[in-house]
Amino acid sequence: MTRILPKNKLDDCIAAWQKAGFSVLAPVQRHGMSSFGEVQKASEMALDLILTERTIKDHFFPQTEPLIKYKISKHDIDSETMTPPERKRIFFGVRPCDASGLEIDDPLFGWDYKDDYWFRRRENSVIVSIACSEADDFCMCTSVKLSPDSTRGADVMLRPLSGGNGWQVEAISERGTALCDTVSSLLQEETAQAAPLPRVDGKFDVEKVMEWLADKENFESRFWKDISMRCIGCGSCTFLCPTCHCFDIQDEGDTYQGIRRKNWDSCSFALFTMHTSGHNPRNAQSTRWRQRIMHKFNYYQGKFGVNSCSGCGRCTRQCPVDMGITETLQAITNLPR
Amino acid sequence: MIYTPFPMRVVSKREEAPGVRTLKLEFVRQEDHEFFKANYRTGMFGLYGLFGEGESTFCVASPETRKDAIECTFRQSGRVTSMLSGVDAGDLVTFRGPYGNCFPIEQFYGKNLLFIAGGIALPPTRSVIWSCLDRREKFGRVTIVYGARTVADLVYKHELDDWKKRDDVNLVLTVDPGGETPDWTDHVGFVPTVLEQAAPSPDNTIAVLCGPPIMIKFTLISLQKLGFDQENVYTTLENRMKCGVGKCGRCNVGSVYICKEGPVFTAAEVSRMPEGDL
Amino acid sequence: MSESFEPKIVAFVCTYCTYAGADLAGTSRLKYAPNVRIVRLPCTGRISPMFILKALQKGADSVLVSGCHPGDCHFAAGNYHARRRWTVFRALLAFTGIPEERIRFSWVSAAEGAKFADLINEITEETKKLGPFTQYQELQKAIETQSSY
Amino acid sequence: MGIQEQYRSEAAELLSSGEVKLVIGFGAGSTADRRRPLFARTPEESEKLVLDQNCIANLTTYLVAGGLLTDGKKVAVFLKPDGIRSLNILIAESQVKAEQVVIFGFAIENNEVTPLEGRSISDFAKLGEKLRTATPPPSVQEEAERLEAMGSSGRFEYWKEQFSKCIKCYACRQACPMCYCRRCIVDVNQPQWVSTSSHTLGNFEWNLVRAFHLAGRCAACGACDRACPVNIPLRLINYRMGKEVKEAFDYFAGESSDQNPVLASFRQDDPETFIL
Repeated sequence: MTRILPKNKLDDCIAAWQKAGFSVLAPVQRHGMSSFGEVQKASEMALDLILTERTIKDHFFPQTEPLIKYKISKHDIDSETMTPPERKRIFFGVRPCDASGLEIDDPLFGWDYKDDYWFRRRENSVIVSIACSEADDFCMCTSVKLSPDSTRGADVMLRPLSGGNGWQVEAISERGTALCDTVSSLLQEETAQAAPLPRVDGKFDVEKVMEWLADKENFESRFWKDISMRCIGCGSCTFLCPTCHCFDIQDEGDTYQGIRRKNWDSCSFALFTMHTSGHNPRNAQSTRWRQRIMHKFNYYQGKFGVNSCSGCGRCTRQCPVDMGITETLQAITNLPR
Repeated sequence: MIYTPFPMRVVSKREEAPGVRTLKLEFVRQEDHEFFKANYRTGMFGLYGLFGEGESTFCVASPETRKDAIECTFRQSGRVTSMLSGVDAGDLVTFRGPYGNCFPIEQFYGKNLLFIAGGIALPPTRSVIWSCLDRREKFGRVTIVYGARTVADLVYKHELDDWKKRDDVNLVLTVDPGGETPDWTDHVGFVPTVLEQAAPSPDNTIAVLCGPPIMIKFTLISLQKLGFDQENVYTTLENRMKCGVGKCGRCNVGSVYICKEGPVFTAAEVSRMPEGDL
Repeated sequence: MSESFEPKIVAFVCTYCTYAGADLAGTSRLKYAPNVRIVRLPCTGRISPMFILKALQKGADSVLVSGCHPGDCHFAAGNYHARRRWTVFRALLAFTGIPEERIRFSWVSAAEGAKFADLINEITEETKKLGPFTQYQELQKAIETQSSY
Repeated sequence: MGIQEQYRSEAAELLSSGEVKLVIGFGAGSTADRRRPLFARTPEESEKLVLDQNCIANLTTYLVAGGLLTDGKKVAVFLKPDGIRSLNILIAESQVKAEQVVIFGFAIENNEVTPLEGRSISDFAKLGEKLRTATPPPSVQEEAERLEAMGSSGRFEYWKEQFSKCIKCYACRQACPMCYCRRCIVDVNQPQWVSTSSHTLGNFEWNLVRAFHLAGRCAACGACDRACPVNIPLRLINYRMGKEVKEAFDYFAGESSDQNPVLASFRQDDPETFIL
């Protein structure tokens, strides 16, 4: 016997959660793009998508976020720190890769100095993951030691039933248990089989990759130039990545007032590391690609004990020149040793 | 909150060299000052800014022995430093920090000190120099080798005069060939060359080296020739920064975040970093 | 539209013709609507489309761009180049939904003080009829609040 | 011999004779129907060149990137008609020297790849004339007409929704062969003309500036549109700009390599119906 959430009870669930003060966000297809958006009804959800084009990272680390509002006069600064709204949110139908992405970024934003903009949103959010029932050519969660039903980062895990008319419910965290309690009357105890998980073939050997990356000799390897030659240096792989977290801080306004904002930035951009003097430590696109790979599979591991990749495959899926982490790591795996 | 800076009032502004200025800043709010006093150690850096322009990273040029105000020295080059150059006494600017690690000055007690600086990199060195000179009795011989492109480019000229007069400090000044004026009586030549001529003994000596990358590169070779161990040579690294607290992802050299694990490193630590990322 | 709405109009003008024309309007004691703010530039060829966008963002309800008549440009061909640019830029604004009625272009020579005064009056009247340009202003307002995320 | 084999062997010859230093073509991609840019530097590498109906990218982007042609040596490149148009524009704007580029021309019609005759840009003069009269893709034309019919506030709402998606990754700029500026206006910060933040207002700014800078310079290759990770229909704006310069100035970008760029030239009798 397992607890089941029947599909036809989803509307009631949403209503119950909203009554409990939550906003419900789910995969939606709007204005020609799939992302997480607020929904009122189950029919608005696009739960059949393998993966939304945008990640849920957007809702924890927005692409542009006001930090400080200021007014300037000659001898006075009037500034006001802006904080994210304390809004209780449920993310329903998150794929396991996206959910892991959040947990991967937690230590970074909490490292010594706590980034409240991130954590305030994290603390007020409940992640309800749904295990995948389909994968595409770009999915690679299994290669980074995750799986189509990994519970990492999830508060509640839903596993689709083989009939397709509901989900098995498993509360993972305390927050998840509490959430399930709010809709306990809608859940049913049944014996129902979960649908089989999709097969996601291993694409590279991450241990081998990490070993190769850790070898200092390889930092200046010709490999980096060859693999990244066609990179055009757009930031789409970083901006669509569920774990990429780099940002810029910019003041925007006129002579008298404005807002200091935290905006997404990307290690793919030449300007990212450019000194005022013109010196740029990462002057070539190949060095920037190396930074991205090294950061995800070497530096991050060294600092926080986890690789900064959850295997969603968006970097390859959306790349205008068909690059991405998969190809590079595959190539590293296959390098002669 | 994490990215909210302290308001600071400009006490004074000093022209150091063409395009180079020093600002002396005092805290507007007592609690900010207390925070700074409790946390600042020589070597740390801060983000100095102006609302409407942004923030720029440079060291705190004043030593931990003088925490009544913050001094910072910068060259006018980008958007923020250009606007900072325009402020006057009484104006308000912002400061975020102090961030980063520091010089382990207690470990220098009882040792001889060799300071080597080039051009605009005197300020970070100067903060260590004063940290030591203010506790002069704790250290052995103090040698300062400072060079700039031209006589005009030497910064902190009044302090150079002070140090020159002191008999417990050996000041070696130099300018690059062609940078001397008719009345220049000190050395002419590049810092590594002058350093080798001065030949300070590496015995029981700590070297603190700051300067542009090319100067650091050649001075390290000279120090090696003189017999200095890389573990006894300290230097500071600088990279573009936005957050200063290890989040924004741009300042790392290899796996090392300059903003958190730096900016102070021993030459040995620097040599372990990938050169292609510096 | 309520009577009290006083539109803000930004005029980007070249110094040699239209600015002189505006000057003439003033010295001739011609009365025209006080709603216009004049920004003087060396030549219409210098007027970047960015200026127009910024003016709209910062609260202009209409923008006027004005320079020398064809053939009269102080720099020989600045206004010819500008004319092509405006043609294209106007089409772009129209296509992206920024009402083209709010962006006006004119030739006003140094001798046409009366034309300048009439033009400003006319634009002011028409902008009053159009009402405030709220679309951009709302976007500006939206960025000043914490995102709903 | 099919066109793929023919071009492979020609590429190998050019490389082995030293006539060109590099062949920019297509290779197999990460899935069966994806093709990725391939750089062949040796005759052996040219064996990996693929040419089929999936080779849709415009490879002229690489000609202006990273000082590739600054050494004066020749490069061969696989180009569709839109690529040839962009090459014409780049030559007209003095960004590329015609003699440095060897063209492997091909066209894709009804999933068939056919070769285009000629190896030097001067061989394609007739193609420009043909393209000028070709009808734009009906889907683009119809969608643009639908927008035109909407009225200005409807259009504003439409673009507001579209631009609100923009994340300022600048993939549109990076993918575009015409965006070769060493420092793009959005990267200039003294003064900061275009806001770096990707809120809707800033996105309006960026997308309008981008479209304006490409007016009369766009070869309609669709690279920006395909590159956009958030599916903003940039093709519509580009189409509208192309239509404007054609109607107003009888100008078709990339028709030949000796055109005067439309916004850097003028005629005394240019239309000015809208000027008071």
